[in-house]
Amino acid sequence: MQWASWSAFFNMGGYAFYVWFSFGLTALCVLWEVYALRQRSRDALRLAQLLAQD
Amino acid sequence: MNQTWLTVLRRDLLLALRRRSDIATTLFFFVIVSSLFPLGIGPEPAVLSSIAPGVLWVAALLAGMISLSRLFAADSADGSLEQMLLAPQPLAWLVSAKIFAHWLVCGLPVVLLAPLIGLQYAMPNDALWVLVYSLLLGTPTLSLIGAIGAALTLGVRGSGLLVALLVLPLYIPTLIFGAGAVAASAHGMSAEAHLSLLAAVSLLSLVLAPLATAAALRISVE
Amino acid sequence: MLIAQGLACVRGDRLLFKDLGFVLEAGSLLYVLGENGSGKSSLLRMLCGLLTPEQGEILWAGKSIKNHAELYLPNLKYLGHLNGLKDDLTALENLQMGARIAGQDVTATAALAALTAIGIARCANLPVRVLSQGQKRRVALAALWLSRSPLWILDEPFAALDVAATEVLAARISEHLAAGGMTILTSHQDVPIQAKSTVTLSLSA
Amino acid sequence: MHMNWFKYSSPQTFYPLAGKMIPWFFWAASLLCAVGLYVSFAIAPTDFQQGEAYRIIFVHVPAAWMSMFIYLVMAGWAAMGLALNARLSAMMAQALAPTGAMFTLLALVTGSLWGKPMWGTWWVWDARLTSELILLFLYLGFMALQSSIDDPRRADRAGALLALVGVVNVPIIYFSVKWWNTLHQGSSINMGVAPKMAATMLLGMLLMALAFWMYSVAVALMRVRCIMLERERSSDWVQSLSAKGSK
Repeated sequence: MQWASWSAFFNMGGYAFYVWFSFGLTALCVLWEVYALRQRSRDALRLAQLLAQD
Repeated sequence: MNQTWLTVLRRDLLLALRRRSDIATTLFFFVIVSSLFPLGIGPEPAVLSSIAPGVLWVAALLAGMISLSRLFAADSADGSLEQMLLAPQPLAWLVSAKIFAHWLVCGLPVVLLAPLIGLQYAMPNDALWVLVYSLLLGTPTLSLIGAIGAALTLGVRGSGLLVALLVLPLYIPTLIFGAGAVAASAHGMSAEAHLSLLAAVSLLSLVLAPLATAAALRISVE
Repeated sequence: MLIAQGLACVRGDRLLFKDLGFVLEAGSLLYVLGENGSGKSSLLRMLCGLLTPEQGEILWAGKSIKNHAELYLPNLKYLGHLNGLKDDLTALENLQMGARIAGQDVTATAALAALTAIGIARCANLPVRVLSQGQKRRVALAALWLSRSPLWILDEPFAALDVAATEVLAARISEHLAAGGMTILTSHQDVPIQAKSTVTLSLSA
Repeated sequence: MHMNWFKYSSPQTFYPLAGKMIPWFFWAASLLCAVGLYVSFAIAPTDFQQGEAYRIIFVHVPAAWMSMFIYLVMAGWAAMGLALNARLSAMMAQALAPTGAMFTLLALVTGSLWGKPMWGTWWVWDARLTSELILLFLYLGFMALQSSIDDPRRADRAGALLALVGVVNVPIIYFSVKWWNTLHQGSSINMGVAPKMAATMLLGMLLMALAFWMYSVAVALMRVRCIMLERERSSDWVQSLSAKGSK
């Protein structure tokens, strides 16, 4: 194990902002993309349904 | 075969001659863009001569680009594009005549005018010659690659801006080698390596771009 | 001989037609009828190879026109609803250059004769820009007097023509058919064309 | 074999198949990501020169790899779509582009977040970052072209052609940017990975890259399903699908 304590881990040797921002942003993008695609699929099905009712 | 090629070339040149204002617009755009930089940066000759290669090349690139939308748009609107697609000759061959005409009308004048603008930028004499060589080798590539973009965006909404987005990234190697040649010569180094790479890019696009443009036109008229 | 088999055409979301087929032999005329939007123009463009059919194939002399365009295109003369004329060129220049791009060398005398035949010789040296719609159409149609292609595909050739010009054109098409040519055309009006055999194809919207 | 391919290349058979595959790819991605993160943070040693900041490479490098890899795969699907006139191939190419663009953007942002503590500037015009920037332009051009053409068939074919033109140009662009970079000494900072890299560091990067790969496949399948639904909204199979969903 590289880290003496959790706080040392979160501190990242003083580069916490850069490291966690990178990983956080990546996670955010990934989650957002999955969410947006679910939404898009739902919208597409809903639209198909509306068209069917005509 | 050559007869048809020459006819396409002659027709496009004749049309350009009857609409001289179009040529003037491209040239004027080139002149005005390259004159804006000294106004924005300041008139110090040392600064100007160091940015000159890049500025002149970017200006030439943009001037070539704004005229791209005319390459096939009129032909598509009046139906002569359809006729060209149905000609017995290979489309890529006819397209190369149109691209050559475009270069003669929009590229060559810029090449000839560039050294004059270079003088305004306090460029050394040797570098001015290299500027002309590099533009002579590089501007055909701009027309060739640009033709692909023009054909892909034919009749698409917002095609003027779209063509810039498609084509400008593909212009980067030409820009790097072209401006690099002039900069090398301005620093007293040999521009030969740059110019050979520029020629290599031009040759490659000369072979591939008409084929890609022809394919893009076929897709666009469907 | 032109053969179409099982053609289907889709534009956007709409299926315009399917299972369309015909055989066109030397000397025969194919009339394509149908309302606006029924796919007449699409069918003609498909027969030229400008549009790829969703299904089916088109054969010229037994060979697919898609794979053997170099055999097919020299035999084809197409006139769409666009005239294919350059506004800044004169009628004569348009005609000559158009023919040359289609692979045919045409002298100024021959081009002038074609313009005379359809009655528009006096506009020969005017830029097409100043001509009326009907006059432009006639300049484009004059190319038929120069064409040596056996297959003509004409989209509404009679639109915007006066009675005299209509007659002249119909006579020219009859002459072409009599000489063993083939013609495919769409038209809104009845035109007196003499043909060995006439096939009518109706597209429903 | 031949028939099989045509069977799965029709949207209504591919749609449920993709639906079944997606969870598996997501599970693989999560698992690889978990192991990868453990290796990157718990096992990989601190770098002598860069301290802990170097750990950014565990997202930066895999994202950069994926951005280029996805472009290649996209061009491959595009070529297949053009050659075989297969709708599914073109849809796959279209489905990959946004994910590729996202990874390109991530590679750029994380690269700049890495550069700031190391060289004190947010942006260096080094060969890698500059090429990534140009790659982003290529992705954006592809997406812009596809979205501005209304007819889906034309959009597919035009996009495919552009992807092919792009893929021919990518090596030339990369070479020219490298050349340009070595000539201009002023900005000769090389952001390449340190030559003496511990094996665990490499392992971490590989695991993360694999995780991104699996994720990309899953997301591309999700997106291709959306595209199918949108394009074939009036077809029978979408109608019955949406009717089933509403019950």
